[in-house]
This record gives sequence, structure tokens and C-alpha cells, in this order.
Amino acid sequence: MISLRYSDVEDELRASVRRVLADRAPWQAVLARVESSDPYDTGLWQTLAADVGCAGLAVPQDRGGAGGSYREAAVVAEELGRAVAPVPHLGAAMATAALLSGQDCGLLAKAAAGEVLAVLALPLSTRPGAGLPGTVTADGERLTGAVGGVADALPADLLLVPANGGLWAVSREAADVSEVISLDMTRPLADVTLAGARATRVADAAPAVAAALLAGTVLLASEQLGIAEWCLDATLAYVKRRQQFGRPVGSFQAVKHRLAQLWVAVTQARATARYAAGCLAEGDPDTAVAAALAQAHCGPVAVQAAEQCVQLHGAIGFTWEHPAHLYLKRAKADAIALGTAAHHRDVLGDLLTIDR
Amino acid sequence: MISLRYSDVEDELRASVRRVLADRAPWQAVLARVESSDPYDTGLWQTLAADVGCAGLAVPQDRGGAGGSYREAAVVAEELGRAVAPVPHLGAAMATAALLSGQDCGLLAKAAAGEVLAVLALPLSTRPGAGLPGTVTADGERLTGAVGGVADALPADLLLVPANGGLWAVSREAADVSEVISLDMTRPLADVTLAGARATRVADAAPAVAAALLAGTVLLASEQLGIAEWCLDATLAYVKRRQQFGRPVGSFQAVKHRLAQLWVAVTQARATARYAAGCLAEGDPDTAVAAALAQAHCGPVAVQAAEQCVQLHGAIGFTWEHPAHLYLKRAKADAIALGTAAHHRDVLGDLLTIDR
Amino acid sequence: MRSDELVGQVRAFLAEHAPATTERLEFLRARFDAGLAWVNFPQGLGGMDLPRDLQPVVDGELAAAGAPDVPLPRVGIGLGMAAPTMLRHGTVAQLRRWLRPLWTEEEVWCQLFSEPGAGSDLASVSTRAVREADGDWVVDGQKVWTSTAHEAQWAVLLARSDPSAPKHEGLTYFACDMSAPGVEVRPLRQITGEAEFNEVFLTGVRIPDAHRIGEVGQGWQVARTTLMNERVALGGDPVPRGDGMIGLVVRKWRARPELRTAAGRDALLRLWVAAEAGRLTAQRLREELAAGQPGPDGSAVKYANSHLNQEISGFELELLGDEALRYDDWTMRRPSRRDWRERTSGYRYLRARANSIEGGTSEILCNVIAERVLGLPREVAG
Amino acid sequence: MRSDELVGQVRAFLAEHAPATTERLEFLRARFDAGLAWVNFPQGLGGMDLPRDLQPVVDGELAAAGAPDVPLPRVGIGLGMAAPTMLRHGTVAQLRRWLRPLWTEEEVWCQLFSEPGAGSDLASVSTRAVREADGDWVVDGQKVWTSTAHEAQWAVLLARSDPSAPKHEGLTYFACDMSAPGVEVRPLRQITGEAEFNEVFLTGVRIPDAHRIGEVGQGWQVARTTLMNERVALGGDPVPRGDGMIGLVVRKWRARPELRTAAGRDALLRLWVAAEAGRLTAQRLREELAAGQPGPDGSAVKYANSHLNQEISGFELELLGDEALRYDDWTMRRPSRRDWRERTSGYRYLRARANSIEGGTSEILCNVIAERVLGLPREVAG
Repeated sequence: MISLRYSDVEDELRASVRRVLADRAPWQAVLARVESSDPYDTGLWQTLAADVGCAGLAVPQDRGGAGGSYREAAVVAEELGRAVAPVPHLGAAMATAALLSGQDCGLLAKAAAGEVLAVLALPLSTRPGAGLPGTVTADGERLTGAVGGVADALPADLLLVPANGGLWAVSREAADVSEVISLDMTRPLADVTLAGARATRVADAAPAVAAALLAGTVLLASEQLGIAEWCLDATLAYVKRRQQFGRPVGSFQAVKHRLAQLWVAVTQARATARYAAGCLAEGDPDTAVAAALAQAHCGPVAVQAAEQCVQLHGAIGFTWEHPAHLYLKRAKADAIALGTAAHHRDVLGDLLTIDR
Repeated sequence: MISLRYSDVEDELRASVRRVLADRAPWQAVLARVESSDPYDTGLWQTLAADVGCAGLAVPQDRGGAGGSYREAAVVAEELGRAVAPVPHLGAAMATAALLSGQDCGLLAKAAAGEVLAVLALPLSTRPGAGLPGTVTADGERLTGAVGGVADALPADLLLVPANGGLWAVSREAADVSEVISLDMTRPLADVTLAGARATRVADAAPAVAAALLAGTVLLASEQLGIAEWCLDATLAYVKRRQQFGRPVGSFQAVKHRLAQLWVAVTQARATARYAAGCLAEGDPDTAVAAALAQAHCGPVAVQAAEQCVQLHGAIGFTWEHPAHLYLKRAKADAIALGTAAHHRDVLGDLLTIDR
Repeated sequence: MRSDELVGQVRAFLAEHAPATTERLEFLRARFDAGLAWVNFPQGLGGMDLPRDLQPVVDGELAAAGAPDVPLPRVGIGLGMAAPTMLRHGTVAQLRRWLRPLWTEEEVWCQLFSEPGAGSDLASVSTRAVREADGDWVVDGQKVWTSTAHEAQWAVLLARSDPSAPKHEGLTYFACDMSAPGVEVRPLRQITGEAEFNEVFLTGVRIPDAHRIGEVGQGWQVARTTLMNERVALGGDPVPRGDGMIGLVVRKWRARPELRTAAGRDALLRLWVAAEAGRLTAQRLREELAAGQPGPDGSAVKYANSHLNQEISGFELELLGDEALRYDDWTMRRPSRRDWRERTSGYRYLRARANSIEGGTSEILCNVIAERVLGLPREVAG
Repeated sequence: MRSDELVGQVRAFLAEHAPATTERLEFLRARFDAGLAWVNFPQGLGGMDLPRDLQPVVDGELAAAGAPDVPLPRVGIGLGMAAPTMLRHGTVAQLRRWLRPLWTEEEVWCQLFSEPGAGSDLASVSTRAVREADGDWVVDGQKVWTSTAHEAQWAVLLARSDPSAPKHEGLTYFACDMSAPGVEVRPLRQITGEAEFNEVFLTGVRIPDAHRIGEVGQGWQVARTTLMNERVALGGDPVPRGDGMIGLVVRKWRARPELRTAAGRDALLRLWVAAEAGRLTAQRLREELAAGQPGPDGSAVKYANSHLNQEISGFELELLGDEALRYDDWTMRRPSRRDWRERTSGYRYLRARANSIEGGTSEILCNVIAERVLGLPREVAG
């Protein structure tokens, strides 16, 4: 049976990551960064990926990784969601999953060590199971075409591009990567254009992309859990402090009940996210169901938590100088990333033979 | 523009009907009756249909009616819903609408005068637009077949049965009408079986049934409004009176907010029900949209109101000796009668060209 | 004790008490005496002071050997609520007297807590317990919403022993013999038609002081133990995926293509997601409990389950349409067992309305979560 | 006056002030002086003491003749809130001074009510108004959440004139000249990126006593008139079917078959039903008002509309998918006009979050409905 608890090792990992993030990425720093010319915190990512070892958690030691598992990677995703940290962890994790599915050409070890940031060149909104995009074609070892709305491509060293049935590694310098004005400023997208870019084939596209999307949906659920947790905690702290009508806002029963209901939803999100991570880590046959379930549940919970966070902060939560909007935008973008909840319900229906 | 207000005449009609119902059908009487061998109050129906003139409201004076309109008929439906009165008004109104669409053979005048109770032999769950059932066939002037789950057939004098493209009048005595144990005890259904029953053709089936279903959906929305109004009023009265923790239950903010939200929903239900009745009364080209809208909105509101009524009454609302369950059962049965809200949304999508 | 050692003990027990040749009650009594009833209970009281998560090891071995079941629903109040309460607050003499017949089902228990004027505000019960000169008690009052009272030998009873004390301090908790003179049980018919619950009238009922559980005036603290266990019990054990109310509706969906619509499929899948999320949450809670990390109590699971049951059963009716307009039986009767699977969709819908009332209304559960879990300020002075 | 007589008056006015040859401002001033601005206002103050539902007759005639519009959104606070407040509580001299330029847009108004510490609990404002020996006032404090403050000539201002009085009795209401020394307006950037609202700092701002509206200490009563009108204004006039946020999404659905799913269609139709029900409710409310049967105030319409806008805009993003992940412009700027139709889906979603906060939070509106409409007991002492 998949354990749904956090192990001691996972708790320790969480504590390390949270310490680094508290030090390096308080929300004021995140807010300042997202409007700067350098929206990703590559230094912070370097620390997390290489020093803390986050980049290689899901990679076995014999392939250059930390020999952890997706359970631990999910804990990291939860903390990164909690901090809306502007680091390319999702893109990196998906690329690593793609490389793991192929024959190792040395690249996996470098990615796992945090030496090279590889990112899968797919739109963030890609729906698992929807088939590979055909917008890039390979002519020999030269790629031409475009992929729009790619997450984490801006700070990448290497892009992994599906084309003609293969997955190709292209150096960032060989591609035109232009930043998109993004709803989620903490994970800005980029449009990638390739004009005869030199590329190396690293894997078959179909299994690599499928593995990447599966890992992505599982980790995204933990990120969404982290977002929801922060929003609930921040709202609780605020309503306990904020006084109106001579009493804390958090003493009003309607507010209390909404937060109790949100807590129930977050508690459920934790169980589904843990289950998905556990299944993926153990290669459980239920992983596809677990991943779709986690996305169908955690996406809406994160949005609900962020919306309540704005609402219960009142006017202050609607201002730029309060962190709530960073979470709202991340939550709403995440609800679209890798398929909406409605899409994942549809997938579940197929997996469970709840026929049309 | 369709007026959404109640006219003075309508207010007076409402007052008369409410007086009769308060006198003849308090909930204790309704509860006692539904378990008796005579679940319909035919005496009360006689008073309403003939004396108050409710049966002929939608029938022009030159065809034997009261020359009122569906606006007034909707007011009566609202009051009857408010009392969950065990009278066959819905069946009667649908039959009258069916007869209005055909050539008058004297029957319409009798039905309008409350002298004859004619009822359309269709399952209560019939979805408008779903096509005529083919379960009864005519051989000359003899009908054979069965129709299950017909509302208001038990007290009927005459059944109007669609068969072979015609609408046929069959005397109640010529049919086997057996009572069904029904979820809504205040409107028990019956299974109708015909074995070569003698019949008279009174109209073409298709336009007659379409007219009946349209009138039925419109009047049902007002009935649902009445149910919701009673549930809200009864709940308000109870939570103002009931003390727990040394204060009225209705002073707790979570309860107050839910009732405020319910009031908003009921207020909206009133607007949609009035609009549908007004459109039908005036033969407005928007009637089909208005009817589907009213069903899509009022059905769920009545259920919501009845469920909240049970919940906010606590344990007492779950007991047989409290009227809440009569409303809950009527509301839930009404949500299925003549198509669910989901069905009516689907219909609306087609009417509004919100394509699949 | 390791799990394989425990298996050895169970097998030794089975060797002495072969299920095939041992009479049911005799088997159950022997099982209790062997400490295999609830392994987490103390030695001599049906258990062996083992961790609770070893119980499935025992149950699995016994089931495999064809041992008789203990039908949990019928003894739910005794097993789920009275037993943990007396374990925490009762005397050894009380435990020895009551636990074994409770567990073997020889004595059914019920709960005399709620009153017409004390529902959510349970601490305001007004049933009086007056102490006589001989130290025993005489109880007068009316209780409601009492399941299994008509078949119970014993009741846990909350009564006001000191009307002059503040309301939480004037209560005392008793075990009441339901066959004592002055106890009258009347069926309370419900919206489903049946009488699952009762009104209980107590008129001059004598209760020996030896049947008092906990100190005089400490009844509220004792009752809270019962209530917390009630919510855990009503929250229910995790069921396998595809079981329960959602499984029933999914099976109908699969079996009857004519019911399917595109919008209905998404609605059903929403419910499936909610049910599975709830199921995993209950499983996670149980893991935390087994690991000795008691998370917040069962209130959250109970809260979520009641609303889920209500939504699923409401959906079932709209899915079935025509068929849902028919009911099976409005006759006033005692439910012989609560097998909701065999009743109509309408029964499930109506019965589910009580889920958010019985065992603490959803409103009270939200207060509990907000105040005890989230630390939000108390509002209710009561 | 009958509607055809009114048409005659409008035509006579048009004959004297041909829209084609009359300068805009001159035309508007003349229209005001002719009593055709708001026919329900008193004679001499832009109206003719006619029922409010005759205004569309005037507007229709003028529009048909090509007369200049009064762009309502920009003057919303003046027209929708300040004007009805001063009509009820102001002196004739004040009305004569302020109404015409307010209506012609020569003078824009804003509202200085909310403060960092006084949001929902508006009666706890702490901005001080101290009376000088000459009878005039000096005001100090900070206001927030103030739209159009940067382009306003005047503000309605709620300030505490007597800190020793109970909080609802120590307030006084003023008109504040925004060009007076000591008034500083700073843009307040919002989650949309733009600065639609402002913070306003008041430092030793002198206000003549002639600009006080209502009695000293009666500020709360005057402010309530403003707030009720604000909710009516934010609730919005009924729009034609198919307009507004829902119309925009329906048009996208129709135009882009690739976005359609079965579940999405039902979700969209749910929103359409909610929007249409809300629209008809607003229309019914207006009919009742026109018939002199004022129903419950605009709180219900405002409440329903804000949540509907939030749901529709949230749905739009999930419908659009990929495209919704792109934003148009995060630049901090003043919105020149609030045309949400031309912005991205993300802008609509983010801007709609404010709908349930501005002009009374949804929580406050629910309290208002529960207490003033449903007669439930007050809970808030404040």
C-alpha cells in the first residue's frame, strides 16, 4: 500500500528547502524579481539544484542522481509552490523524466547534478495524452519550427524538442527564445523559434514526452498543494490579526466556516498529492489514475485557496504590494498548465471506464 | 417588454387561493391525507377549479374559460407549491393546454369550468422535445398499451392519451389506473394500462403534447418558486425562534449568510418564473427560452431551499411529523419532472446556438 | 509484539476453538478472553495493549479461518462510542461488567444525549439526575434522536445533576439500564418513513451510583470523549475504491447506457474525484493515527463524507429520472438493518439528509475545525 | 406629465439647441437648465419632478437626434452616489453649486470613505475633522481604495468630528475640494498591474463649513445614503441579453469550435442561466422601483453580479487554455477608461476579484440582506 505520510527524510528535506527559500526568496524578493529583466532566480536554482540536490532526486544513483524518489521531489515542489519561487523546477523535472526514459547520453547526469538546465520545449498548457505537437520538423540534425508558451525556457541551457518522432537537444543559443508577458509572472513563458538549429537526438519522443507529462502532472499537484497551504496559512494569520467591528475578522462565523471548509479541501489535496507522488515513485499501476485525480482535485483547491486569500484580505489583498496576487496568478496558471481539471476528469473517465 | 411584477388582479387572486389553502390544506391535513387511501383532495380541487375558477384561467372566455392568462395560472401554481397541496393542478393545466391547441369538442369548456378533470397520460418525467412515447397504439377507436408514472391520473375523469399521431380521450373507467408508491407523496403517480379501451380523438398529438409540456414547464417553475418561498419563510421563522447556546440560531453569521444567499436565489427564481409566465401569456417568441431558463433555474433553487430547510431545522426537520419532508420530496420530484435542470440547459444550448 | 508472533497466537487460539465446531457466542467470548477482540485494549479487557494497527492482522487470520463476524453496524454505539468512553473514564469494575457483553453483542448500547431543547448546544441538556439519600440517582427527562434504543440493554446518559452550576459543570454521565422501570422508548418516525431513531422518556428512573461514569459534575468532559469517538465512527473506515455510494452510482452508469449524457459524465466524475479524495484522506488519517501522530480528529472526514453522500445520492435521482420518482416503502417500521444498497434511490437521498445532522451538525463540525484545528477565536460563549 | 408631452418638450428643446451646431458643453448645460438631465430631480436642479421611468423617453429622443452622450462610467461616483446624497442631505445652495458641473462632467467627484483601518467597518474611520474658531474645519488622515481621485475636483468625505462620541455618532460628512492644499493623491497599484485606485493623504486640509453636508455628527446617516446608492450603481443597470461578460464568452465559444467540450458546454450554460436570472432580477427590481414599490435595495443584485463576474471570468481562462496564460500589459499605469472587453482574459479575471470587495464586501452585503431584508438578529455590535 502506498504510504500517504511524509517520512522523516522527507520532513528533513522540506526543512532544508524551506530554510533556503525563507532566506533567498521571501515574497518581497520574488515580487521585485518578477518585474526585473531577470525574472528567474538562477542563483537560487543553482543552490537548490546542485547544493541541496533537488535536481537529481528522482534519478537513480547509478545514473548520476541523488537516488531519492518522486516522493521527495514532490516535497520540494510543495515548498517551491509555497514560496511561488521563481525557479525552473517544473521544466527541469519534466526534462529529467524525459531523459530517464531514454538511453543516457551523459546529459541526464549533468541535469541531475544541476550542471545543465535542460527544459522540455512543449507549451505549458499541453494536455497529457493529446499527442505530440507537430510544429517543429527535423531535417537531418537541423530543427525548424516554433513552440509557443514554454515554461522555464528563459533560463535553460538546453531545450529538448520533440520533432519527427525523436526528442532532440538544442542549445539555448541556437534557438530564439523570446519572453512572453505571462499571467503567472513567477513562471514566465517563452516562445521558442528554431531556424535550422543544430540538434542531437537523445530519446524517442513519445515515451519521453509521456514520462515527462506524467511526472509534471504529479509534481504540479504538490506545487498546487503548497500554494493552497500558503494561502490558507496567510489568510488565517491575517484574519486572526485584523480587527473590524471591535473583534478579529476571524471570529466571524461565516469566515470561520469558509476557512474550515478550505482546510478540509487542503487536507484532501494533501492526500491526493501524496498518493500520486507515492504511486509515481513506486511505479504503481495506479499512477495514471492517481496523477489525473491529483490534478482534478488539487488544481481547483489551489485556485479556491488563492481566491479566498484575496477576498478575506479585503482591499489590501487586491494591491500589488501584497503577495496574494503572486499566488492567485500562479494558482490560476497552474490550473491550466498540463490540462485543466475538466480535462483530467475526462481522462479519469476513460481510465475508469466511466463511458461516454 | 414582459412585465415581471405581479399585477393587482394577480395579488387578489393569490390572496383568495391562499385563504382557501390555509383553511382547507394546512400541512397537518396534507400529511394526514397523503397516507390515506384518498391521497388527492378532490373536494379542495373542486373549490379551486370551479369556485375560484383556477381551472380555466388560461382559457379564453369564448372557449369557456375565465379569460385570465398564464400569468394568473402561474400565481395559482406558486400558491399550490407553497402549500404542497394535493390537488391535480399540473395535470389539469397540461391537459387544458393540450386541448387548447386542438379543435374544441366541448371538452375544453368542461375542463375549464372544473366540471371534468382531464389529465394528459404521459410520464411525469417526460422531457420536452424528446418525442412522443410509442407505448400505446390505436386500433380504430380502441387503445391498447401502457403509460407509467403519470401524475394526477388517480383523481382524473378522463385521460388524454397520445397514440398513432392523435390525442385520444379515454374515460378513467375504461383504463386501469394503479397507484405507484411515489417519492412525492403529495402528487402520487399512477401506471395507466389500456386494453382495447374505447377512445375519442380530440386533437393531433404532436402540437397538443408540445403545448402541454411548454405550459407544464412554465407552471412547474412557479410551483418550484412557491416551494422555495415556503422553505425560506419556514426556516427564517424557525431560526429566529430556536435558541441554542443562549441565542437564536438565526443570529449565527454562517446561518445568516446562507439564508441571505438563499434569498438571493429565490429572488432570482421569482424573476425567471415571472418572465416565463409572462412570455407564455403573451405568446412571446422568447417563450421556449424563457421556459427552459425557468426550469434550469427554479428546479435547483427549490431543492436547495428544501435541503437547507431540513438542515437548518436540525433533528426536528428530519422527522415525519414536521412538514419539511413534504417540501423536500416535492422539490426533488419536481427537479426531475418534465426534464432535469441539466436537460433544460441542454435545450437552452440548442435554442441559443451554443453549439456542441 | 511482532506481527508474526501475533499470527502465532491467533492460530493457537483457533486450534483450541475451531470455528466450525464452536458455537458463535462461545467463540466470541473466548476470543474476548484471549485478548483478540481489540488488541489495543488492556489485557483482561479483550485486548493485549498492542498498537491498534495490529488488529487487521488478527481479523485477517480469523476471517481466513471462517470465524464468526462481529456485525459492526448494530453494535456501533457500544463499540464505537461507549467502549472508548468507559475505557477512559470508567472504573475497572465497570469495564469488567460491561465490555465483554458489549463486544459480543449480548448487550446492545444506545446513547441518551440529545433533547428537544438541546441539539447542537448539547451542554444545555435539562434531563435531571437527583441524588437520593442512599447515594443512588433518580432521573427524569426526555431524550430524542436515539438510534437502537428499542433494542438496547444499556444507554450512556448525560444528565444535569446540579442545575445551579454553570452549564458545562453541572452535568454527570451515567450508564442507564434500559429495562429499568420508568424508561419508555417510543419510535420516532423519520422522513424516510421508517423509525430508525427513538424518543426516550425517563420518569423516575433509578440509577445506582455504581453506574455513574466519571466524577459527579464531570459529565461534559466524559461526553466529549463519546462525541469525538462518534465523529470518528460516523466518518467511517476507509472503504475500498469503487465501494460505497459512489461505487453504486458508477455501476449504474456502466450498466445503463441510456442514462448517460455528456454533462452527467462530468458531474459523476466530479463526485468520483471528491469521493476518492475523501477516501485517501481517511486512509491518510488512519496512517497518521497508527503512527502515533494523531492529526485533527475525525470531524473533517465526517464533515466531508456527509456532504458527499448527500451530493451523490441527489445526483443518483436526477440520473435515474423516471425511476427515481418511485419509492419502495413508506410503511412505518423498524429498519432491521441499515442496508441502504437494497433500498430505492429516494431512500438513499432522504437518509443522507441526516448525515449532516447526526453526530454533530456540519455547522458544529465547522466550528470545531475552525476553533480547535485552525485556532480561530471562539465566538460561542455557551 | 404624459410621455408624449415630454417628447414634445424634448423636441422643443432640440429645436432651440440643435446638436449638430451646438458645442458639447453648451448643449449639456442647456439640457440641465431645461430640466432634461434627470427628470426625477427637482425643477431648477436639472429635473422636472417627474417619475424616474420617464428618463428613457428623454434619452431616447435625444439619442435619436444625435445629442452628445454623458459617458456614465467616468462620472459614476458623482452621478450615482454624490448627487443622490446631496439631493437628500444637502442645502439648496450646495445643490445649485455642485449639481450642474457634476452632471456635465465639468467637475469629477470621488469618494473619501475607506481607510487602512476602516474597511468593512466603515463607521470606525479615524480621519479627524477639527472645527476651528471661525467655524471651518481642518482635516487630517489617510483614505484608500479611492477611484478617480487623481482626476477629481471634489470628494465626498467621511471624517470623525467627535472622537468622544459613540462611533456612529461622531462622524461628519463633507465635500472636499481636491485642489485644496494638503490633499495628496498617490496611485495605488493593483493586482491587474494598473492603478485604478488611489491612496489620498489629507494633511491640514481646510474645509469651509459651507461644504459640510448634513448636520455635524450625522455623517453616518449621510454616508449610508451614499453606500446604498453605490450598491445600486455597482449592481449596474440591466444589460441586454447576450451583453456583458457572459456575452463575450458565448461569442468566443461560437467563434472557436476547437475550444468546445461537452463538459464545458454545460458549465457555460450554467453561467448563462445564472447571468440571465441575474439580468431578469435586476430588470424586475427596476420595474418595482419605477412602480414606487422599492424592493430590497441593490445589495442582492450587486452580490449576485460580483460572483457571477468572477465565475464567468474564471471559466473564460480555463476555456481558452494556452491563450489565457498570456497577459497583455503589467505596466503600472492609469486606466484611461475601464474597457475590460479589450483586455486579456487574465485582466478580466483579476479585475473581477475586486467586485466582491469594492462598494461593500460580499460578507457585508450578506449581513445587510440577513438583517435588513430577512430580519435576522444583528450580531455585530459595532
